[in-house]
Amino acid sequence: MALAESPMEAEEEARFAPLYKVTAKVNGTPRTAEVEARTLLVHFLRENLGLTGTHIGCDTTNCGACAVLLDGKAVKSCTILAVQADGRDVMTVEGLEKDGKLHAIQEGFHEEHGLQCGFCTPGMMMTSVAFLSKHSNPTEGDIRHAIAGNLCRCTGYLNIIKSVQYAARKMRESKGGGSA
Amino acid sequence: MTVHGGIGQSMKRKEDARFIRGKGNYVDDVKLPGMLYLDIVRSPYAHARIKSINIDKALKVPGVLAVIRGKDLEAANLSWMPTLMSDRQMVLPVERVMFQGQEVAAVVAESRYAAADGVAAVEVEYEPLPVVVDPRKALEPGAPILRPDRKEQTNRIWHWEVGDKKGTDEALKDSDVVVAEDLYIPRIHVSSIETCGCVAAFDTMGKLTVWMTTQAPHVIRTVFALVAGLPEHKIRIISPDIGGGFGGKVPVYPGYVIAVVAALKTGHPVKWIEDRSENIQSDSFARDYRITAEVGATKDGKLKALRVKTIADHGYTDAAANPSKFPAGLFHIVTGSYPFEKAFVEVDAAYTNKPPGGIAYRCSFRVTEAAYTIERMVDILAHKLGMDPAELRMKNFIPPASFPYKSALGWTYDSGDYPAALRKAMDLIGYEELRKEQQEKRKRGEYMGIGISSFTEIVGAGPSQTFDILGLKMFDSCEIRIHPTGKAIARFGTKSQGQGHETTYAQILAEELGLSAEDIEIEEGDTDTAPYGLGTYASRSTPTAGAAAVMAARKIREKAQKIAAHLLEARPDDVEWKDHKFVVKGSPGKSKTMQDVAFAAYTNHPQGMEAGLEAVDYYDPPNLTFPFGSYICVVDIDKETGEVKIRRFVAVDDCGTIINPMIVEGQIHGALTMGFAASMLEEIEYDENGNIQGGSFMDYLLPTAVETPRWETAKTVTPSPHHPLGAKGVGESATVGSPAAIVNAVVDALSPLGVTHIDIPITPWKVWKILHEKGEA
Amino acid sequence: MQLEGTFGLRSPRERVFAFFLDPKDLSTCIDDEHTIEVVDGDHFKGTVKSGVGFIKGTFTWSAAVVERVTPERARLRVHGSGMGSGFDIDATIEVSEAQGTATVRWRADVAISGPIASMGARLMGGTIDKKTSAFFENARKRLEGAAADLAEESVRTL
Amino acid sequence: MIPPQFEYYAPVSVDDAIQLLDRFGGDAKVLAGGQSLLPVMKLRLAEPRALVDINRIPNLSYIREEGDHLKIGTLTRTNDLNDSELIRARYPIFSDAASVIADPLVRNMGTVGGNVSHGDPANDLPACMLALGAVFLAKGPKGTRTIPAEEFYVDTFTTALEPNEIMVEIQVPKALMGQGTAYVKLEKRAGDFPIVGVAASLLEAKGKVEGAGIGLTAVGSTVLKAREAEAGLVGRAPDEAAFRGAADLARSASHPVSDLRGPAEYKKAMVAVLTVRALRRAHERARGGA
Repeated sequence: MALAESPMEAEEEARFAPLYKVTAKVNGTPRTAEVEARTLLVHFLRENLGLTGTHIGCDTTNCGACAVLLDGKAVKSCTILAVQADGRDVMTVEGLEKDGKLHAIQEGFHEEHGLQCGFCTPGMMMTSVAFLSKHSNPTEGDIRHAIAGNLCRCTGYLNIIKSVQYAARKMRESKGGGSA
Repeated sequence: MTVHGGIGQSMKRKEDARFIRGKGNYVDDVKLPGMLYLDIVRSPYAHARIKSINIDKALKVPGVLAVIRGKDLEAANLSWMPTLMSDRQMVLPVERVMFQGQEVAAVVAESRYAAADGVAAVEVEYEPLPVVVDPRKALEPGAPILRPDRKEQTNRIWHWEVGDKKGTDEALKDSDVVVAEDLYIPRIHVSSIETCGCVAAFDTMGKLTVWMTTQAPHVIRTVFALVAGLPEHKIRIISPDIGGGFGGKVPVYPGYVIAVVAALKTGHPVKWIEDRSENIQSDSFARDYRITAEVGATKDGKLKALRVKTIADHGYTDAAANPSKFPAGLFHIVTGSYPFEKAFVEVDAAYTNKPPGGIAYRCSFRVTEAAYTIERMVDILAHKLGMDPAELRMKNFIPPASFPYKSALGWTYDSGDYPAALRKAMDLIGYEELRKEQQEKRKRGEYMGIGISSFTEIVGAGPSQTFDILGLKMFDSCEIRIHPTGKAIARFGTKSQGQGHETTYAQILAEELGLSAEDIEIEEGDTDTAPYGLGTYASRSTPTAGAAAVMAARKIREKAQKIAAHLLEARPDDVEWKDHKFVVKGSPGKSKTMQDVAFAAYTNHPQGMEAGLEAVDYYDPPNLTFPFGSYICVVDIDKETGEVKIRRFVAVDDCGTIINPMIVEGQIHGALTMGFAASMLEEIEYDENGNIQGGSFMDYLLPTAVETPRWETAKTVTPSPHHPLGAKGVGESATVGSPAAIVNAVVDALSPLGVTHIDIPITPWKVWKILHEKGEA
Repeated sequence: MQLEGTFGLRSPRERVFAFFLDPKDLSTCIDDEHTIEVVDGDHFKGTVKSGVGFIKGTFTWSAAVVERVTPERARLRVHGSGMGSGFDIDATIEVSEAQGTATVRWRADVAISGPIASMGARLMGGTIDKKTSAFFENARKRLEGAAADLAEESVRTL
Repeated sequence: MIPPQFEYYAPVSVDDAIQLLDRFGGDAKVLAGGQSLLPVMKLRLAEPRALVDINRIPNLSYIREEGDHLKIGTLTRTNDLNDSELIRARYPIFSDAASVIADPLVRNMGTVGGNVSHGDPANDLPACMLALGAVFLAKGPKGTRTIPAEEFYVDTFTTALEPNEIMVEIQVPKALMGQGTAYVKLEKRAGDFPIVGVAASLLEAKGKVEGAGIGLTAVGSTVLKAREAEAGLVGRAPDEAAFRGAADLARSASHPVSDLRGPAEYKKAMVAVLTVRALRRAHERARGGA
């Protein structure tokens, strides 16, 4: 969907075209699909692109199982239309591992037992990644507030917090000291 | 020699590898060629007669292929199905809807979106009928009969009692002190982050495969076979990765059955995935017990008798997930950690216009209700007697020396050391100092409370003499195959939903077989490959399937010993299993590993012996296991707003032998958080018209990381004498034990105002109201 | 939800009573966009577009006069559905007369079922109260406009 | 949950957007952050014929002081308020509020304009706007007009904004020396709708209150301005007695209903408690404290 030209500049009859071509850079690769205007970003990712790591846990933008990064910011992909992502950068859990090397957050969740059923985990990790990009040395309280939009029913959060702390440490080390 | 990943090691989880990469395979990730989508029309009314269902408009929605109604199922005798508790429930209604959110019709379409549009286009005409939401009113004479289809024209589903009624009455009469309290444990919902759903597909040979969010795939297959009249080899249930269960994925929901019918009717695979609001509004609830409890004691605080009367609200049908012989589950563990001489429990179950159920919420069959009741009552008694609640408990605990202990209500507790766990919790939290601080604060008009809960659980169902579900004995199973290279696969009748079975079972087998846990693949959830088992719920996996793993491994060792002897050119009797390998007695240098034996089992086994190295075990536990613990909670109350802040929470758990301490701690954290959730936040209420209040995550509030306390955990280890490893199971202990600790702390804080009880969830306004009425806020 | 109110006006009782059973008159009291169709003397039906702000939908409804004691008392039952939800109103109107003043006592038992009641609970309560009260306030004004007189009025929610 | 079908437009100028809204009469909705709108559509409680997505319109996201005002562009994300040094230093009431709106992910999408113009009495920013005496810049086919916050909130989900108007900017009187502001929210759980929220602004000079603003969240069919409480403070010393007096008046001004977030009686009492707390904090800030 070329947004600028679709509704306003297009011909009258095109305004009611049911399908929109959406092209987004997903995990670094441009991906295109034709979707309805109402198609949710999470369905675009899961059904059109087959990226099923992003989950759906509620309908009301509460649980965060669907969290992805949109232009680097953590958002809930069940409360965003796919057409809104046209021309933008989307990163999902599938984009965390690079060249066979786990992201520090993935390592952290494994090392600190930050997951049990694994269903909230992708969203939880994506939120954490965005958070850590801005806070290299967060306190426990900072982390608790940062993941307040991601619900986990299994872990009681404590090990998730430790996982994020692990990743923060690891990321600071790899940056050679880092900053607070 | 220790093996990698043996028992007691905090081995990192094997299953993490796929989950952290987003490569888990949950039901909604299953995609088949030609797959269609099913969505369900639900009733806005809690009780109504269906006058008509008009599907004309729905069938005109682009992409909609079919609409299924109750009358379509009636023809195939499928409009009703049995519940696990010998009641029956509608798949799709023909005449009446019985609760808000009930399935009314189903739309099959080419996409999720078209199916949703189809649902919106189905027109149903209803005639509202009188709604009964309060089970107490349902049991009153003259109440509308909700289930005229039953022979018994009453809303009383059953009455159940256990114990010595007369003796208890007398003992209460003879008690110096009797305390009584009404406790309501409200309706709550497990709300696993993954909702329920399935994909149903028939192959060209007529075999049905269903990928399903189920904690008990074999039981489901049997139920399907009985309901649909299909032979079991024509049904394959696959429980893929499950995004949390907590009991909510034990029942058979109508959506599963309708999806199968839709697949049959359309000839295409059909996917059905619930929305969150559907999940909360129509899937099984937990709790909803109205309890009146009385405890009698001597004036110096010796417990004598316990009498408990309960009304259980089951909604419109009894679809509880309980062992058949125990309609109120294991609620009669209600004597808890104390040697009552006399006890009596009675439960009346009622129909109401609410969703059916009565499942666990991360607890073994009504054990939370029991633990909460006794631990609240003991505290109420302590306050009445002016005794420290810790002292009262210490004075009364079942003495460690008296295990196995037979309780007044008939259970035989396997092992326990209750004083040790409480003492440890008191030391960790600094109990005596906290009491001093509380004294000081009280002088300043500040409200701080300390609450204890010393609970006893009952899990691991169960001995097949008394435990069955639909007649299926509650054993569980393990089947092991060791490959020639010494790697192995083991399959189980249970199904992990996050508990980490792929790791802990591998650890048990690593220990028993001397293989690296990394080399043992664990598989569950596929009825075509896994041995029959009853599934994972009620903390039964370790007590039953974990034991089956040990027994199957030992069967393998028996055969392996003969092969090892053959390899070592020794008599089998001269070979022993020592330090995870076979050693010739007295010649430690002469040994063979399990890998050596495995290779020989396929290449060089003794003449006359069958090839291969495999075993299967169906383990029927001799008794249940009785994990226990002592929790202490410290709260501070904001006098102006009534907000309760949990300052500290120490949990000392004893689940017997621990297989993986990291996983056990994780289970305790999670279960504590669900206990906290039920104590402080969660409740499903209904208005007078039967409208659910809190039917989505906007209103049904799961705790976030912000308010969840920073749990402090510790352990004591009292092995179970009858489990081959001494393990007891731990997944649910903390959900069972923690609510009483929290409520006891809040009531303790407010006790100077004469408060004896506050029902959960403890909202700020309940606390404020008390403070306000006493002129404190 | 039970709502009730009383108001008085200087108007013949018969006229006031007739007003509440005349679909054309009733129609003028409904603020929301609606249609009304007479099935027979005691049955009406139609549609109404209603809601709170942008949270709104079209409901189909039918009404039946289930009790009629001219000119004292009438009872209407209204059943409607829309937005996947339903509403049921059981309304009683009693008209009494003393010294040339007609007094209208109304009671309405309003039951909402379905998603708008379960999901919208946070916002619905006040709306039902407001809409019901507005209806009777409109009725009062209409009647008053005709009679150009007014006594007192009170509305309360039980 | 799947939203119903709608027509979708992503204009690149405010004028185009207005033209579209005009064309659809009341049947189109502006899509800004969508964090309140889309869930309601997914529940099929709202079925607008068209959505006019204004996210592609440039230059609608900014926070700056200009002339006598703090100006906030309508598309400014609520999290931008948290990240803004200017807001933290001079308008801490917005930091207070923005840090308790839903959760961080929602705040990355949700916009200030959306929060302010949605008309939900439980939204947090409107009370702040009332307390501060903000005005809203609305643009429609007939041009731009300003609407004072106190005239903006008509009823639940109903504002003074015409269906063919877009709120383009929020203008807040520039923070003054001696002014302190705060927002306090009581919630059942982090990120939930408030039980009660209170926004307060105090302008103090020579030990007296020269100006006061109090806005109340979630205690009426709209957000409420506690006018009598404000008036009662002016001319008095900013002390506990004055705050408690104002709190009583604020309580009287509130009309909460009983619901899942507490009985009306409790909410009314909390209006008073939170008013005192908000005033205390505003007072500390007026004196230069954090």
